[in-house]
Amino acid sequence: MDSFKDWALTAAVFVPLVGMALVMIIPKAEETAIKVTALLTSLVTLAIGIGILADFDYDNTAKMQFQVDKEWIPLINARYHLGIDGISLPLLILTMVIVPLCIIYSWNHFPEPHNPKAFLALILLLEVGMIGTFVALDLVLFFIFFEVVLLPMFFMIGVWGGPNREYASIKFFLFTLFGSALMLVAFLGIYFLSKQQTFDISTLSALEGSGIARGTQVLLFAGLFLGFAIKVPMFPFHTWLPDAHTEAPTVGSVLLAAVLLKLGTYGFVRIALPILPQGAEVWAPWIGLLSVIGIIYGALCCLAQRDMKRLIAFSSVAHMGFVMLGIATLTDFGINAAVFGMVAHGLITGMLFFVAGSMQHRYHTREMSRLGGLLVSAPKMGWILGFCAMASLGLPGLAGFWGEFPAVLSAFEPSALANGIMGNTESTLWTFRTYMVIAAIGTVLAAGYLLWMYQRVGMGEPKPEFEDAHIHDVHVDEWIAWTPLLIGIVVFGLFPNLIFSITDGAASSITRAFSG
Amino acid sequence: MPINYFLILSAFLFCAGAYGVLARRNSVLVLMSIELMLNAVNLNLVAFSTQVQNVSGQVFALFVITIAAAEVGIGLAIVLLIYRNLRSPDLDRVEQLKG
Amino acid sequence: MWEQEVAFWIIAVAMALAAIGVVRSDNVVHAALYLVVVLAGSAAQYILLLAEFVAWVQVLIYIGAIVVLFLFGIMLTRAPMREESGKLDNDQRLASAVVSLFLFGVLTVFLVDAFQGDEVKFSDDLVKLGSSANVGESIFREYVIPFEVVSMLLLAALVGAVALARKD
Amino acid sequence: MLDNVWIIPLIMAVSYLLILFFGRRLPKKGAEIGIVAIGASFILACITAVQWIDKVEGAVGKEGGGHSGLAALGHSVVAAATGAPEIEPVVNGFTWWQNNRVEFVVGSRVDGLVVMMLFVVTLISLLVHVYSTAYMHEDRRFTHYYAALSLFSASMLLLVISANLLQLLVGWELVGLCSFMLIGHWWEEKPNSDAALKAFLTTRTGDVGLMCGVIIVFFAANSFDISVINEYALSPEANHGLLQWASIALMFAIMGKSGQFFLHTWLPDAMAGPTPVSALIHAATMVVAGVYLGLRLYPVFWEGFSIHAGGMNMMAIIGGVTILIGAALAFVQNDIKKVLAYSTISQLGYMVMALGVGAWLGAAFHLFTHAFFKACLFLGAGSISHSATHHSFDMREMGGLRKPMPITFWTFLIGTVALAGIFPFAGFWSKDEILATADQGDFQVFMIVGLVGAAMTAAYMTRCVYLTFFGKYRGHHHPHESTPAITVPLVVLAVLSLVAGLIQSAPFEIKKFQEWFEQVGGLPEEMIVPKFDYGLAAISVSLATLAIGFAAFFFFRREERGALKGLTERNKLAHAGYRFLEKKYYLDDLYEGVIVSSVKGPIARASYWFNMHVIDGVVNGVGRGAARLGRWTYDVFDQDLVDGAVNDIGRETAMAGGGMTKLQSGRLQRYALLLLASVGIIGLAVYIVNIA
Repeated sequence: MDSFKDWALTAAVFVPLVGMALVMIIPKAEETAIKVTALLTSLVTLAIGIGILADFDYDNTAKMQFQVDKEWIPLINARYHLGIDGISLPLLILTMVIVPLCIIYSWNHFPEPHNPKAFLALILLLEVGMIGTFVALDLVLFFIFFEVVLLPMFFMIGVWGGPNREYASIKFFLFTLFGSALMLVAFLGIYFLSKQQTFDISTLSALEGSGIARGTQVLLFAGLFLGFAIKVPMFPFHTWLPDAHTEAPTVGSVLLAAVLLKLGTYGFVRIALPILPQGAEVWAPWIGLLSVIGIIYGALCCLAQRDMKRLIAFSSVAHMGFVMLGIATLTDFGINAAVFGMVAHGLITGMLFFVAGSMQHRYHTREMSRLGGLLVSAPKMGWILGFCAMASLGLPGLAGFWGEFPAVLSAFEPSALANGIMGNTESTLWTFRTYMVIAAIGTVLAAGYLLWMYQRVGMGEPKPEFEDAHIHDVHVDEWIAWTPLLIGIVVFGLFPNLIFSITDGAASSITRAFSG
Repeated sequence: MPINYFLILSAFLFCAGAYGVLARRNSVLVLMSIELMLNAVNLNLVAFSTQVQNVSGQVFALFVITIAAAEVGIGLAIVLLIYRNLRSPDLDRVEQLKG
Repeated sequence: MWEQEVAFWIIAVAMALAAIGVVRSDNVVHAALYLVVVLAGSAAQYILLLAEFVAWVQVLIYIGAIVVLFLFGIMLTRAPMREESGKLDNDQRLASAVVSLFLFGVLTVFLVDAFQGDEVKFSDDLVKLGSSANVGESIFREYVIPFEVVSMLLLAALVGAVALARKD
Repeated sequence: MLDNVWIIPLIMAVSYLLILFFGRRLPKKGAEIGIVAIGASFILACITAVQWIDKVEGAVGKEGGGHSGLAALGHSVVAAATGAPEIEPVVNGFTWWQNNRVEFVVGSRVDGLVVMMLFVVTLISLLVHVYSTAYMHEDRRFTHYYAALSLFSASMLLLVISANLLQLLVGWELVGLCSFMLIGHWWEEKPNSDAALKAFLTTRTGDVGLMCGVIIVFFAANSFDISVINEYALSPEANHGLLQWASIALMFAIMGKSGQFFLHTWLPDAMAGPTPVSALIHAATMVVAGVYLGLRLYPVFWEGFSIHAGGMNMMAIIGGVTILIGAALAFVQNDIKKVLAYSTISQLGYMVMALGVGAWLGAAFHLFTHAFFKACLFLGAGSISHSATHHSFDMREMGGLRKPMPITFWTFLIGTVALAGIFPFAGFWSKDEILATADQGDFQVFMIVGLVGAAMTAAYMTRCVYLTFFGKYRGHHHPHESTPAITVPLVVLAVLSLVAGLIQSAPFEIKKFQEWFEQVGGLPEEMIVPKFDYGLAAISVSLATLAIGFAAFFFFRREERGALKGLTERNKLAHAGYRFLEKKYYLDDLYEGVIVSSVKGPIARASYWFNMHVIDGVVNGVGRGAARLGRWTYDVFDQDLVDGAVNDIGRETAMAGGGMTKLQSGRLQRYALLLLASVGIIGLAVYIVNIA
């Protein structure tokens, strides 16, 4: 515990936990104290994050940094092993930024049934889980953090959600739990079958799956796949997502979209690909297939929506399809694109959910046919919505493009080993090129549904029922919560290298096994 | 003659029977579907018996036929009972297993 | 050999269609009659496979006894003879169809994979093999204990059926 | 300046931000920032052009008599590529981002084509900025309008100067965005936002092609850099198959952006935007981005479509079809902007066809001249609607505006004549360049298409001019001449339409356009530079004149006939006699039926019907179909099958809100279903594992 590097990650994980404990101690009546404590906690966490950002060695992004490696449960050889590299760093910082923004956003309007104490405690617990997942380097530890996330989200949807919240929360819970169960089985399989009986991700990655027969890898990968794909969510495991998003309170949707979905894709990149490379090779074309189906399918479902939040939720399915397509190519290029896509999607979709939530707060409906003329009644918010829609449809110069275009690009030339059971490099190539074209068509559909939404919500004259209603333009706390995200969208769009330079080294180390 | 002819035919009968078991509401029809499946098994047994030139398969086919008869007897008795109790032969309404 | 093949295919197609009839028919009695076709087809296949004795047993017991039993069952449960389309099926019809087709696919893949190239060779010895003498000898020598057990089972079933169906 | 050309788009980008954030507080609501910025850009563009021309002329001088000697040989000079010294484009860049193997550079490139485009874009943008101060006066969102104009100029200039395809793609998408914003400028009315949506989505459909094309080219040539790609395409080791795919994909992009046949339907709808925008974006600059792409990556198309082989290729065919379709459709429009829009489509077809027949220079030159006269026409139409018809563009409400609006009339007339390709106006020279190349390069079919198109153009423009400026005024307002902010740009453009063609006029021994602007570094060497063909020029001019005459005859006669017709009707009511007049009427009917029908009658109508119902129907239908497919997917597939399966299993669970134990439905058949399904899945998994 002498230098910052040694305690930074531990602190990042447990400061929110301490904050949560404090929030629990403060009496329920002291609302301001509770809010301030929660905000301070998240800001302290963010400060640690900035420290990490400053202290990170950008020349060695492939190396695990800030490592902590302590004995934890010797019986099963599980260790308390934390560390970050170029892939975890952007996601870690994203999490640390989003949480305080969510707290600020909810400052003045907590969803019914109010109770800020419980709400903020849950958000902080959620932060523990999210940060922990991104820094854990031990499968058991990873699993625990992965599951920690589940519970606060379940309560957040189930208690503060919309009218259909119980159904949505239980669906979310069961779905994810089902995936986690299979994931745990796969973890155990990896533990027992690998050369060294260990849960350590770094060690296992270095082994590159040697010692585990190809067929077994395929089965184990399937287990991991289910666990992560449900979280992503990939078609056809996505059905929990629209319900969860629609019913969740605004902040819940934002956290769900911005961070929780990334846990799945992060799992693929951090665990599934490096530890089970042969399994990944077999499954890659199928993952690619599901991704492009997801892209088109999500877009088509968007076109059918009447509910704004549900539309954005389905657009997540489509966008995460691009991310997964990048991962499925098993190239460093694709993985770079995927990580960028994750961050961009986190910023953009998070922002879209913020706006949708604010609109719901003002209009008390999310029915797009009843909305309209936002540009007239609240021009600033209308512009922000338009901006986010443009970012989301992948307009160059904004962040969304750099997640989308490189992913499509990478599909032109996937790793030669990503050949599934076809075993034929040529056919793999053409399979992925077909995916490329389909994904490119998906961008048109994306433009279609987003602009269509914008036309119905933003343009035109306000509907008669809201003509007299006083629609307040963007509040101060909304400005505070949104500005960082908006700036992020522009900055990352103009300077994609900010993220690419960090992820690049780490991505190539992950795809080392596939480059031969 | 490829033995697969018989085996695939039998597989088809089996799956048709399986469909019937899964999708039929009327219990008599479910029993019929079970007969279909048993019959598929018999076809397999006889086909293999001929292929390996061993009579055991045919003997077992006879046993299966016998047991099928017994099963139908009991089965129909149960159906009768269900009918008497519920005034309907529909299996949908039998859900006493629900925990 | 082509005669056998032709015969096989004719019978097989008839059986398959009748099997579909059993599980899709909207009329309970028709379903029972379709079942007769399937069973008779099986008997014919047994004859093709030179299992003469089994074939006749099939005709006698299955078609003669079991189907009659079914018809009694239908009568006794006073099931309506005809139902409007789909009434006889439950709500998981689509899922069932998917699962059955899937299962059929899987089975076919397995069978093709496992028995590709295995032939049934017909010879005069086979005719003797399936004769009643040979089968009877096998039952009462080698399989005499199972035979007895099955007899007991049949008896028990009989008693059980009576016990169940008694009206008190 | 050649090295620092990136400053030009940067000025406009800064201007955008300034207008957006501070425009509202300024006395002129932001217009002044925009005009100053675009003015500065224009000056810088001129400086760039001068420096570039200096450089070219200097190189020519150094080579000694190289060029002039050849020029002395007459008009049979082969391309500048062989004779004149090769002047390397000035390329600058810095790494934008990198990804293990590849670096993505952002940078600028200056060569002849870029200089030409810079000049055109900044000039027209400047004029439109000025024009808009009057035209958009008192508009609801005046400031936003100027901000969007600035953003558009910035992105268009970014597109023009980009040295690599990725940057071009960025600019390409951004101009699309601006087009969306400006078409939907009056988004309160649904038709406008519909048109904006349609434009964005249709061009974006084409962008799929651009995206795929850029990716294919990238993997073929291993670079995004335009010079590298062009060099690769012309080198012997080029992969013809890949280039072919790339060309087809990129052609799709061109079709989307430049309104080529079957993706053209967005362009007429785009007229919902303010008229200066139509002039700037949908006539002079953005829509030619597709043609610019063709010019930029010409070697790729050259190889991909095997243009050197002559005969037919996709590019020429699409261009040719577009010429005829656009021209035919222009006949039946009553909205003056729609006439001009279809005319734009037709002229863009010319440029694309020119590319397809190997007339690189012709395409570039036509792009150059077309920008002036089409902008002139659009702004003229805007002037009419602004000052005469109270924001209506219906030609049925115009007529007789010759007297009250002399400047508008004369400039419009000059634009029309230039468009019709009458000697010595700008359109004549560029059109002739294309036709001559098509003729001499084994593309005679397309030469004929071009001639027919020219005649049709002349005819429908005559109709347009007649309906607008001649006859009696049919509106209900008080037409008067527009303010100088509107007329000055018109005059400037009219002058340019008059003289711009002369910088490449073979009979006068002037070949400056070729000399200055064909220097783009690496065009195919086999490209033909046509000789000036007096015969062809004569044919095309006389055809155009004939068409004008015919149309004028028809329309002026109709006026007379209208009187007669009225008389006939009156007399029919009164006497039921006057057979002679009636007979004359039938003759007229016959005349109209036989001669005009070929262009104006059923054919034009049928093609219009085809356009509106079939092509546009397909385009709209695709949109609606996608929505319907979406609904179906969502309702039937997602909610019923996927979610239904999930819900079926979990329904009792979720609804009862209990624990996992309730998963037991108690129904045997449900258990059996799950059992069998699992058996199948496990069996399959085992099988796959065994063979894997």
